[in-house]
Amino acid sequence: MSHANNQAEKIKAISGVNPLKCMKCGKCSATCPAFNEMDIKPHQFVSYVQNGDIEALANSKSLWKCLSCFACVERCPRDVQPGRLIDAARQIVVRTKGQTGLAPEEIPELLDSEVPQQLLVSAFRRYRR
Amino acid sequence: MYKIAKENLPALFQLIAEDKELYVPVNNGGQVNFANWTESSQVDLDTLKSVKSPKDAFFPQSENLYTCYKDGKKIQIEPEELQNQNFVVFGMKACDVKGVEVLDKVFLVEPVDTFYAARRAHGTIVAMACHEPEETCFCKVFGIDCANPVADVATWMVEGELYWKALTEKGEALTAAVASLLTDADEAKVEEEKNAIHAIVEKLPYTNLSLEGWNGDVLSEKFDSPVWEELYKPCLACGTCTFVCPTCQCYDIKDYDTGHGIKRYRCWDSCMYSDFTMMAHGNNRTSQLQRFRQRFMHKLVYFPANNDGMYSCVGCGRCVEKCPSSLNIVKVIKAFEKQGGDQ
Amino acid sequence: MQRIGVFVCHCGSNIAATVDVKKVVEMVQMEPGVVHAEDYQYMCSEAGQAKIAAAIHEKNLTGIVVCSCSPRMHETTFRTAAERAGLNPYMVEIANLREHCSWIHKDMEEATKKAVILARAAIAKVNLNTPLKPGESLVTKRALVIGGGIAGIQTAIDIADAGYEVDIVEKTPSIGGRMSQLDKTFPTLDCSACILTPKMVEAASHEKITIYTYSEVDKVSGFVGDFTVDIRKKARSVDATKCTGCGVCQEKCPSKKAPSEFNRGLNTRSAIYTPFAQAIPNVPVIDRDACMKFQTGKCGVCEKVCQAGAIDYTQKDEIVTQKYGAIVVATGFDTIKLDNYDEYAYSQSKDVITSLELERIMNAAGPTKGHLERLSDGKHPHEIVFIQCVGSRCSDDRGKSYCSKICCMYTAKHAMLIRDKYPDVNVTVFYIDVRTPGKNFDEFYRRAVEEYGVNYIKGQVGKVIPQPDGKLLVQGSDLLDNKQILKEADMVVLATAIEPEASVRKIATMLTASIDTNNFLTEAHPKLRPVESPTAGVFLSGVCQGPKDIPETVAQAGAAAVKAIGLLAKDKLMTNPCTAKADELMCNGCSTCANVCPYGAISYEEKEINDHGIREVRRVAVVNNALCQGCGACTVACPSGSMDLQGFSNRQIIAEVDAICR
Amino acid sequence: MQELITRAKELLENGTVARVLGWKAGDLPYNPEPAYFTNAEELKDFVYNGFCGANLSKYMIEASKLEGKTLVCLKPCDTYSFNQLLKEHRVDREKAYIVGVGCKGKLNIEKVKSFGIKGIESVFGAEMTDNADTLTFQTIYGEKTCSYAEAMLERCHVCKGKEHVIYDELIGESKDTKDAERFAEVEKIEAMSPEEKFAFFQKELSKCIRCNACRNVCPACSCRKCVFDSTKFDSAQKANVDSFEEKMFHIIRAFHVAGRCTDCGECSRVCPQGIPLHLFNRKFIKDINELYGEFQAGADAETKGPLTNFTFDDAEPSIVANR
Amino acid sequence: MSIKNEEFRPKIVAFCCNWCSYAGADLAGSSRLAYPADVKIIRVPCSCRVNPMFILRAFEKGADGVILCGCHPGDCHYSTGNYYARRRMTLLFSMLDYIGVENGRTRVEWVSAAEGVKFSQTMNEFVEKIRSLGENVRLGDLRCKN
Repeated sequence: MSHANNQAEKIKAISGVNPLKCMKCGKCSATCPAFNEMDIKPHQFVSYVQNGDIEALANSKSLWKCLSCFACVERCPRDVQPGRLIDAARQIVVRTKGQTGLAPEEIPELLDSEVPQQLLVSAFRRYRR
Repeated sequence: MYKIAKENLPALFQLIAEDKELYVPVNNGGQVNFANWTESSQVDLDTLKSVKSPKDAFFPQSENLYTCYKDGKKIQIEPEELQNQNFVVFGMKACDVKGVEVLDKVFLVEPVDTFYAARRAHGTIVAMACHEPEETCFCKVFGIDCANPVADVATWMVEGELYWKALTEKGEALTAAVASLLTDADEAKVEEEKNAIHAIVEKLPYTNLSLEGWNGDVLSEKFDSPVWEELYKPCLACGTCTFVCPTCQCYDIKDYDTGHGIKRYRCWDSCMYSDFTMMAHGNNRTSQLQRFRQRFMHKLVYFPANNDGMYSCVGCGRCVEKCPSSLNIVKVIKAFEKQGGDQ
Repeated sequence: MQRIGVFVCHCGSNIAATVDVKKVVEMVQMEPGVVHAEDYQYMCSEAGQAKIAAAIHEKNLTGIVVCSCSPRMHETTFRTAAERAGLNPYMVEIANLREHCSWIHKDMEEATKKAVILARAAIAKVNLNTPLKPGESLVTKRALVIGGGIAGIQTAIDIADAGYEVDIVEKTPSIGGRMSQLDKTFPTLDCSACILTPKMVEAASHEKITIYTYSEVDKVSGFVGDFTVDIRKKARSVDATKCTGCGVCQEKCPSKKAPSEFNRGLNTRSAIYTPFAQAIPNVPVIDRDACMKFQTGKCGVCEKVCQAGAIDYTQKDEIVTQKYGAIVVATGFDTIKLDNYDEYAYSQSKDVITSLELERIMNAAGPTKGHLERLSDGKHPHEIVFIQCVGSRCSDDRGKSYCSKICCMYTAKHAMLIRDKYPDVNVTVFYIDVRTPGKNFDEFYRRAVEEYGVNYIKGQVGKVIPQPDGKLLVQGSDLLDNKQILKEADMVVLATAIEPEASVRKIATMLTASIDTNNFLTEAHPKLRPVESPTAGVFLSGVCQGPKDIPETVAQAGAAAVKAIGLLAKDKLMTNPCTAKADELMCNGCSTCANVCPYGAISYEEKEINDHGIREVRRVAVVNNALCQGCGACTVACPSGSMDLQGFSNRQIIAEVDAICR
Repeated sequence: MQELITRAKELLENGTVARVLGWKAGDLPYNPEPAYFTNAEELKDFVYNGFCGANLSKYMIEASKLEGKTLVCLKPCDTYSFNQLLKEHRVDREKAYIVGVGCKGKLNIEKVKSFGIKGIESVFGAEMTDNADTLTFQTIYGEKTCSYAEAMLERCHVCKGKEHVIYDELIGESKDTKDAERFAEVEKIEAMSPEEKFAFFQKELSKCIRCNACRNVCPACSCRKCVFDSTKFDSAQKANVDSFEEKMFHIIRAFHVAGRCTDCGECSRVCPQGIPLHLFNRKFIKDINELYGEFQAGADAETKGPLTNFTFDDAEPSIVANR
Repeated sequence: MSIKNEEFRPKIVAFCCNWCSYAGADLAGSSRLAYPADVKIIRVPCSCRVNPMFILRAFEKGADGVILCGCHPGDCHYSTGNYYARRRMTLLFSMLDYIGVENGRTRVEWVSAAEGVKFSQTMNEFVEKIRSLGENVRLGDLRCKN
């Protein structure tokens, strides 16, 4: 329990989001382009963090389905910004997994000039920190 | 006549301070003023004039007179102790010494000011000749010889050596007390120094200022002169001139509530201030013109009228240097001279 | 020197159990000025008060200190007691030995010591007290109501019925306000016009009410009971005394392209117009920006067709100056701009509308003559989606942080009316919460769901996407089903947040009435004085104070009227004597004090001053005692210390400080 | 200067002004005094040179009470003080004919003397037309020189610029003499430990003789009766009896002029004990600039001063401990 | 709880505005929320009534700490008083810091009429702070010391 609390605190600290501000309007889920791919929906993310159930979040598909388009961040009327919470949860997972990802110098040769910049940025958001 | 090398002065001060309080010109934050000597004091004998005159040594800017406090329902009064320790003021200039003489005329006549008298009795003045008088000096106008200070001890700084000559009994006593540090000297060098100083004094711009027409007889003529109307205008009504002056002697008496008693103290006052001599009915000088006139009439007319012609200005020139509006007693004297000439 | 009596209260054991009251009595007797000291069980009791009165008489007391409970509790009690005994009530000071001492300390010695110090501070203060007398000011028996909506109308009628003159200032050409734009009202569904119009007529025909429409408040000076107000009557270009209201001018006016404000810009009106048929007064105005005569100099049709010769192109703004005793602000609301809510496609599609626009569409006098149709193509809609909380309850800077309060109910009303009139239309409401506190409100909402089959979905809409075929694709979430919903709609109605009418800022500044961060006027107290502004003599009616529905608005309008009547009923006002006072001899006339005065109580006079024999004319500060509330901001702003506060003077406070630090 | 005198004569003759407020040559080469001139004859004593540091704006309080207009010579920095006085209704714009005089930095005779230059008989290089980088002094003790810039008043090193913010006409060229950071000294103190700060001010303030020159010269300290002279706060003092009193006096004085002080530097110029009094005022100016937005008192005569103004989200006082 | 003689007992002056903080102190009292007796409260109509001279005066006469309590910004009974007080105190405290007076001898706290707990807590904290700073020697008049 205390571990879970700890994790939740971390997420709050990383994201700078106070999940208690959520009024449960569901606009995040309403606006999410990846909604149907997600097992835990964006609005549920908020209550998971509120309730400290980080384990479930960490193991969810949603974590990796979020496109980091930040539509929810943009439209959230309460500044709760589920996108940031998801982002923070990812970081926690990535951090605990250790440094198995790409080294920065390996990236340039893997790049395709056709790939839009935005995709790259969101890929970074999702997978490395 | 004795002498002591300049580098031995700290030892001299040390010796004097063993059983006496010692006041010397000290540089504190870039300004030289007389202050209690301690080993860490930055003594400055080269600066001609301290900002404030050394009159504080005898007539401090503020001093407690007595304390009263409540003891149950009774009120107890505890007078402040009078000066009972000997002290030495070292490095006063001829004008400042003369300034003390002016204060004596005020405080030592009946009723004697016991606080002042006690300090005078316990104080020994070691005066120093002015090595390089400045353009603001005009002591000669008041018959003061800055090369020949008249005090308990007179000293001259010549070529790194301080020549020392006791002039009074008190001076002899002090000389005896520090004799171990003094060596005999001849007066030739000092005479040379005096001549050099006199030569400089002759070149000073104010040296030949004339006091003609200033004495007690001209009271109403001066008082009613239209010249004041023009003179006072730039005056800011601050008290700088009075507070740096070696002869200004006015004070106010005030009470301070410490929460567990009342301290009655006196502090310098300035006739330039609007609340000077404020009484229940108000003030008898309501305009700055009147206040401004008061200061100079006092120094040049009222005081000499009551003190056998002794002016209460000694020509130290501090007010000339420090007035924020560049007003001063010299300008006043000159303005009247000019007016007289014009008529 | 004062002759001070000190009265130490035991407050039963409340004080006496922790503070050695006998010791306090003994100690305070040593204090300067104290000629009498005693203790008693309950000083506030009749017997206790009698003791105080007796001591005042016997010892010729000029000041008293009561060491008891908080002055917030019994200061008035003891002041009154002193006054009855012939002592000026402001010669009483309280040392708070209960709340600030005995109740928070346990150690008797320590508490007693502190009690003595608190008593000393009060004694030190009372030594410097001076008798104070409340001032008096006359009350002008006339009220001004700013805003002619239902709030303003109701307040005006209530005040007028009590027998006082009332002026209504309304900036649009007609009274009626927002309510006149509504079609039906919840929860009874009666027709808005049917209940409002009689009120408008009543106000217009009331002998005590004067209505200034197309007018604005230009300047306010003065203070409670004695305001002077400049009202700017904007040039109507129509002589109201001649106009018969026949309407021919409006018919004949060739310029009909100006958007109709009354219909929220959904259609147009003529350049000479009355906003709506039942307008009061039924006198048109010429919109000079839209009028060809004013813009090009060529036209003059209205003048030609007017039988009454009422058209006057040369009319100018006119300033009416009037005195008032009370001012009621009833400036109402508007809907917020939706520029920040691109996701709802309001600016992209004509078929995304606000609820207020829907009101006009539903209204028989509206742009569609009451037919529910899409504004883009005039087609009958089959699927309508309502989105709640658009711009309300937002903590970001796009919208408003508060709940607009009325949306849940009017949306239920709209849904119900549509389902009732057009059973073929499906109505879906996306909501976050449905808030229905109010008499018969929840029942009303439940009827919408249960009887009219309105589909309520808990979840917010993320975006509205206009489709090439003219449909609107609504993407929302259904939180209960945990689904994202995509719904094709023909119309989308946004429950747009309401905000105070923009003009209220200027009015608040003129009145020196405070305003909160959302531009709602602040109450004097949020619970106990909800219809008064902190500025004396200014009252709040309707939505200018906070979101409200019609019944609440009318209730508050009545309450504001009662408060205003209460004020107007007085001939004179007693003013708090603890006001600021400038020492003329020392005043620099620098205006610093006036700059910080929240009440505009300080003005300047050129006055001949005799300063110890020097006579000269000086600019000096003068405090209006009726306006000054005694905060003391000016006293600290004043560098010379010329401005002081009676009852809390510099020397009094310093005496307290000294006594405490002793 | 000649242009100034010619113009003054003209304005006196054609009746535009009733008097001229400027500087009169002193009896030493460096002590001109503020003076009124009412005719061409008197104007022969008019002088305007590097030693005319006095800010004449405060004299306009009294001059505003006189019949007719007063021609007042104001340097660029003096005009700020005039504006501030105007804002506070202490001077009458209608009674002033402001000639904005050029300024190339004003000299501090104390500074000159601190270079060991004494017995001064005459000075070269201080006239406006001299344009000299070096001052040459003929003294009883021989010819001495010093750099003009080094002999300038502290305020000229942080010059506010050549612009006159209010005037009727301009005469003479100005030079921006700024060669130091305005807040450098304040920052230096801010960086000290509390003990060092305390020691610094204790040392400086211990010199104070309560002559009130700083207060009486200050254009912002224009109160008819100062709180330290009145009974309003039981705070009247005439001399520093205890080290607390000079602190009380200087803190409160600085506080009373906070947001009104134009940083004209007169307090430091006139202090007979050379106390850098501007450090108090400038600290407030710096704080005001940092906390409430840049503010220059006297830049105009309308803007609300920072202490008679506020915003809803001003810094809390606790910011002092957390900075 | 008896007082040890050698323990440093600071003198603390608390200025409280009549409408919020004084009432908050009353609430602390009626809720029996203890704070040290070193704190003595002076009632002022509004925090904006507190002149910097009062604060310096308190120090002059021997206070070791001075705290000013007023309504929360936005809640001022006189609508704007505490905004002025906030600026004045910020500048004054900054000046005290600048001349070397220990940080923490002065404080401003906004306490509403409902915040009895906050009042008590604030006073406890403040007294603790002043005790840790010790006697005020930098800003007092020596004549007032016993």
